[in-house]
Amino acid sequence: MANGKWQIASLKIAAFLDDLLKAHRVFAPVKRDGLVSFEPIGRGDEALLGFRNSKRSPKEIFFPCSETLFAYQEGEITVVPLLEERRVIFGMRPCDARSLILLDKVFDAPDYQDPYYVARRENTVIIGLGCNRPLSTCFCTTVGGGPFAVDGLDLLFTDLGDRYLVEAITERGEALVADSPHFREETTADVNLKAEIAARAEQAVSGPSVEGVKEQLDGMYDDPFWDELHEKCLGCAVCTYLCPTCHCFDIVDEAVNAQGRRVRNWDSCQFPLFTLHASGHNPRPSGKERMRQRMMHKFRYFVENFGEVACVGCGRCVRECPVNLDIRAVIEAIRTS
Amino acid sequence: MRNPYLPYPVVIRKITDENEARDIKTFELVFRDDADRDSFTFRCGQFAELSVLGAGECPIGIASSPMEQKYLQLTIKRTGVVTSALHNCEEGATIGVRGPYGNGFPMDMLEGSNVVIVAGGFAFTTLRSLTNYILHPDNRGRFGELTVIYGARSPGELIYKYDLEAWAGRDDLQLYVTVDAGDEAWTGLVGYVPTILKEAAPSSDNAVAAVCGPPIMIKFSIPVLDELGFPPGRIINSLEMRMKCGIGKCGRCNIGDKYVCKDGPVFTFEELQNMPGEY
Amino acid sequence: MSAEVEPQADWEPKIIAFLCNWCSYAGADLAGISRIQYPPNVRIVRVPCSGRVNPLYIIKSLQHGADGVLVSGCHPGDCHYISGNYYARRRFALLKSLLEFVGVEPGRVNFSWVSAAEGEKFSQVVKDVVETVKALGPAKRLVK
Amino acid sequence: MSELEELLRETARQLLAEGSIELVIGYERGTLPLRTTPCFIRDPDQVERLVWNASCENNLATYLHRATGKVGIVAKGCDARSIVGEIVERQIAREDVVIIGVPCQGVIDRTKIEARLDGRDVLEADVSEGLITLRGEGFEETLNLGEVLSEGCVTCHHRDPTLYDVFIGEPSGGAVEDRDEYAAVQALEAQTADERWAYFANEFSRCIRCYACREACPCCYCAECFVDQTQPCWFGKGDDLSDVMAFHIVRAYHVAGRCLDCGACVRACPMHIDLRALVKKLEKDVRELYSYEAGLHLETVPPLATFQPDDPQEFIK
Repeated sequence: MANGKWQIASLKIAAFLDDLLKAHRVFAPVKRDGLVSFEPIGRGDEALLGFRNSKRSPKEIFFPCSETLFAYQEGEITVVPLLEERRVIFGMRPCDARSLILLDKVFDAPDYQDPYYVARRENTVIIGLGCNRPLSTCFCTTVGGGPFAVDGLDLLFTDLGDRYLVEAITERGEALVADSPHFREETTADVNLKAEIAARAEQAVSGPSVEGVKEQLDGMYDDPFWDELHEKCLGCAVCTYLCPTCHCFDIVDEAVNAQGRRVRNWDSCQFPLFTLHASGHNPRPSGKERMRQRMMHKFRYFVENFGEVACVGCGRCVRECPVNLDIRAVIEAIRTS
Repeated sequence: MRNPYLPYPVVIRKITDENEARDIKTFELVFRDDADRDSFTFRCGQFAELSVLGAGECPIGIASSPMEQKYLQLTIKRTGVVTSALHNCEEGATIGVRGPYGNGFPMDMLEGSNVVIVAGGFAFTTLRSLTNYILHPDNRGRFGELTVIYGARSPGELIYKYDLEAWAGRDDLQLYVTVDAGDEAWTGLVGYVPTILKEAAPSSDNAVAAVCGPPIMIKFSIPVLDELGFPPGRIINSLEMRMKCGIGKCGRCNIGDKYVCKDGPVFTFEELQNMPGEY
Repeated sequence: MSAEVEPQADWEPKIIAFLCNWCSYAGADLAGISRIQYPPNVRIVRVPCSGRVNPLYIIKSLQHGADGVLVSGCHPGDCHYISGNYYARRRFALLKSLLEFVGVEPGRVNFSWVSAAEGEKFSQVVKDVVETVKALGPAKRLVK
Repeated sequence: MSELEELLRETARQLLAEGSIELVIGYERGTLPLRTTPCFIRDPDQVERLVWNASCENNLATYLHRATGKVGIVAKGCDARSIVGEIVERQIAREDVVIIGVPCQGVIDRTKIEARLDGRDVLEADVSEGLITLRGEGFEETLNLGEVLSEGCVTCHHRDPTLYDVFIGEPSGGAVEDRDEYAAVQALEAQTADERWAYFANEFSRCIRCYACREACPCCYCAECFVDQTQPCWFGKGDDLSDVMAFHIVRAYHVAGRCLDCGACVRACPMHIDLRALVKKLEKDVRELYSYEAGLHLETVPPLATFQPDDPQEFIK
C-alpha cells in the first residue's frame, strides 16, 4: 500500500491530464447536452472539476450497457480482443469507486472470471475526487462508504480551493504522480484542511442506517409489506441501470443469416422478461416479486454471498426514479416494519 | 484464463426423434477438438449451455451418462428461439457447447443408498443420465436397489423408449413405466406418476428419491414420498430456470442467495423448503 | 452504425417491394408477361394486402440492407378485403412523415397504388423509385 | 394546505367511505423537493396523504389497466384524456373508474430547473402565485412558474378534465401562454433531413434502454411490447443507434393518434431525451390530416382504426 501525499495547483490539473493522455486513454467528467458523464477526453482542460456526480454511473467503463462478446461468420468465431490499452479515470466519486469493489466480487470471482471486465479493471487506474459537498440524496456513509472513502481508488484528490491534496492509495496510483513535475510536497496545513473538509462532508451525509436490515429481511420474504410497496413502481429500469452496483445482464445473438455477434446487454430484475421461462412460466410474475428481488438482492442476498450490501449510497435511483420511489424510504420502512 | 463465454464447437452426430409429437429430439454431440472434450468432464445432473450461432444459448441438462465422455446427449423440446433453431439443425451441423455447469446430483448421498427415480414427461433427461450411470457395470455395485418410475401423458410421449426396453430386460432395477392415458396398443401401467409411486411403494430405508417432472407431478409426488417415509433431506430435485451466463454472474436464475446455475440445479427438498418459492 | 461510404461506381440500389397479392403483384406479373422492362433492383415480397404490411417490416428492411422500400396495393375502392388499403393509407401517411421527420431522406420509403391491369404503371413506379434511390445513394440512416 | 386539497381529500374520503370505490390513486408528498409520488389509498382515514400541486407530474392513468375493482383516480386534464383513451380502447370500463377531476396549472419540468441551477442542489421549493422559489445551500432563486413548466403544459388547451365524475375547484380555462404548441416541431420541420437526423441521432445516443418512457406512458399497455418479442425479434436491445432509434420511432408511431402530449415519457426519461418531438409531430400530423385530437370524446374512433375514402394520399404514387 502506498501512502505518498502531494499537492497540485488547481490550474495544473489540465496539464497533469495532458501528460496522462500521452500514455493513457483518459476518462473524465464532461458535460454533454447538459448532463455530466464520464467520457474519454482529448485534452486535459475538457475535464469538469466542479460537478456533483455523473448522471450515469462510471461502472459502464468496465461493464458497458452493451458489448460484443464475440462475432461470427459462417460458424467461425472471432473473439473480441480484451482491452490492452492503459486507461485512467479521473474524478470518480468514492461511492462509485466502492461499487467496483462490489462488482469485482461478482465478475472477478474465484470460480469464474469475466475476462472482459477483468481486463478493463486491470488496465484502469482510478483517480478519485473526494466529495466536498455531498448532495442531499447521498447516503454513502450509511452503507459503508464515505465522501472521502478510498476503497477502489488508486489516488484520491481533494479540492482545497486553489489546490488539491493528492493522496496515493495504491502503488499504481503513486506511480502516476511520482515522476510528474506538477506535484509538490504537501503541507501539514493541506492535510489538516482536507481532514476538516472531509469531516464536514461526512457530517452532511445522512440517510437510513442499513444496520439490521439484512436480519429484518431474513424474515420478510412472505411479509405483506411487499404487497403495496410496488404498486407505484412503473417497472422500468431507471434505478437498476443508473445504479453503480447493479450488474445483471442478458446475452443475446444479433445476426442476419450466418453472420452476427453475441452481445451482452444490461438487463434488469425489474423487467418481467428477466425471469420468464420459454414455457411461459414466470417465477417472478408481478411487480411485487420483482421489487422484492431488487431489495432482497441488494440488502440480503448480496450480504449473504459477499458480506456487504450491494448499495453504495450514490443516490442516483433516488433522484431519477420517475415516480419518486425512494430506496431510502424503503430501507427505513424495512427497518421499522 | 479461458473465456467462459466461448462455446466449444461440437458436431451433431445423431438426432433421434423421441416422441410422437416430434417436438422432443435427442442430439448426440461430439467435440470437434479432442482437447475441448477432455476439459468438458461432466457429472450426472449437470447441464450445458447449448449455443446456436445466430439464435443464442439455452441451458440443457445432460442426458447421457458420464461413463460415456466421448459424446454428449441432450434431449431438447422445441419451445423457444434457441430450441427451435436446434430442431432445425441437421446431423453434421456444428453448434456450440459451454459447461459443464451446476452441482449435479449428490453422489456422496446416492452412493451406498437405494435410489428411487421418479420422473415425468420430458424432465427425465438428467435422471436418465443418472439411471444409466448407476446401471453401468463399473458403478452398479456402489449403489443399492434402483427403482425407476417414469410416466408420460401417452405412450407416444414416452421418451428414451430404447432405454426403457433395455432396462425392462434387466433384473437389477425395478422399472415402472406408466402413461396418463393408454391407447389400443398399450399394455403397461396407466395412471399418474404419484399414483404409481404410491402403489409401487418403494421403501425409504436407506433410500434417496430423485424427482424431476412437471410442477404438478412434483407437487403430488412429494406427499407420497413423505408418506413412504422419505425425509425432505433425502428427496432431490433438479430445478429449471431462465439462465444466460451459467456461471453465476448475469443474475437471473437466483432463488434467494442461491444461483441455480452454480449452486444448483440440484437441491434437496429440504433445501428448497428453506429457499424462497421463486421457481 | 456503418460508416457513410461513397457509393461505388457500380453500386446498384436494393429495393424491397411489398406488393399486395391481388393488385400490385398481379401488376408486376403483367409487366413481366408483357415483357415491359424495368430495373432489376426490386426484391418482391408478396403480401395478402397493403394493409398487411407492418410498419416494422419497412424499418427492419432499412436496418438490414434495403436502400429503398416500396409498398404497393390496390387503388382505393379496389381492395380485395374492401378496406385494407384505406387503413394502410392512414398508417403509411403517418409513418412516411415520421421517418422523414427523423431524417430518413424523402424517397427512401415509397408507396403506390398499382392495379392488376397496370403493368406499365408498375414498371414506371419501379423506375421512379430506383432512380430516386440511386440519386440518394446507399442507405445510411437506420442502417445496422 | 390549499382549499383544493381539502376538497380533494374530502371527496376521496366520501367515495371510499360510502364504498363506491375500493381504491383512490392520487399523489402524496414526495421525499424530495419538487416531487410528489403516486399513492394508493384504500382506507378513508388515509386520505390526508393526498396532495395536489404543480409537482404532480405523473400521469396516473398508466396505473389503471393494472388495477382491479372500482378505482377512484385523481385526474388533471391530460390524465383524464388518457383515461378517455383507455376507455375508448377498451382497456378499462367506464363504470370501473371514478374520475376525480382537478384543474391544472401545469406541472413542473424538473430538467428545466436543473438546467437553471447548473448542479446546485435544491433543498426546498415553494410554489405560490405563479412563482417558484428554490432554496439550497447558499442560494435562493425565484422564477416564474411558467418558465419551468413542462413544454406541453404551457400550451395545453385541455387543462381541465374532459371527462370526470367529480370536479374539484374552479376550471383553469385556456392555455397558460398563447403560443403555438407546434413551434418546436415546426422548427425541426424547417431543418434539412441531414440536420434533423443529426439532432435525433444525438438525442437518442443517450438512451440507456431503461424503457421508463414506455412504462410511464398510459398508452403503452401491450402485454408484450414489440421490442420484447423474440419470435421474430424485431430489434436489438443494445445501445446500437439503429436499434435505439427504431425502438423510439416505433414506440412513438404506436401511440400515434392516441398520444395527447401529457409529457409523462419526457419527464420519466432520466437522460433528458427529446421524446416529445416525435410524438408531437405525430399529434400534429393526425390533427392536420384527420382532424383528430385524442382523449376528448368517448364516442370517437381513433384515427388509425378508421378511414375516410377521401383521405389525403398525395404521397402515394
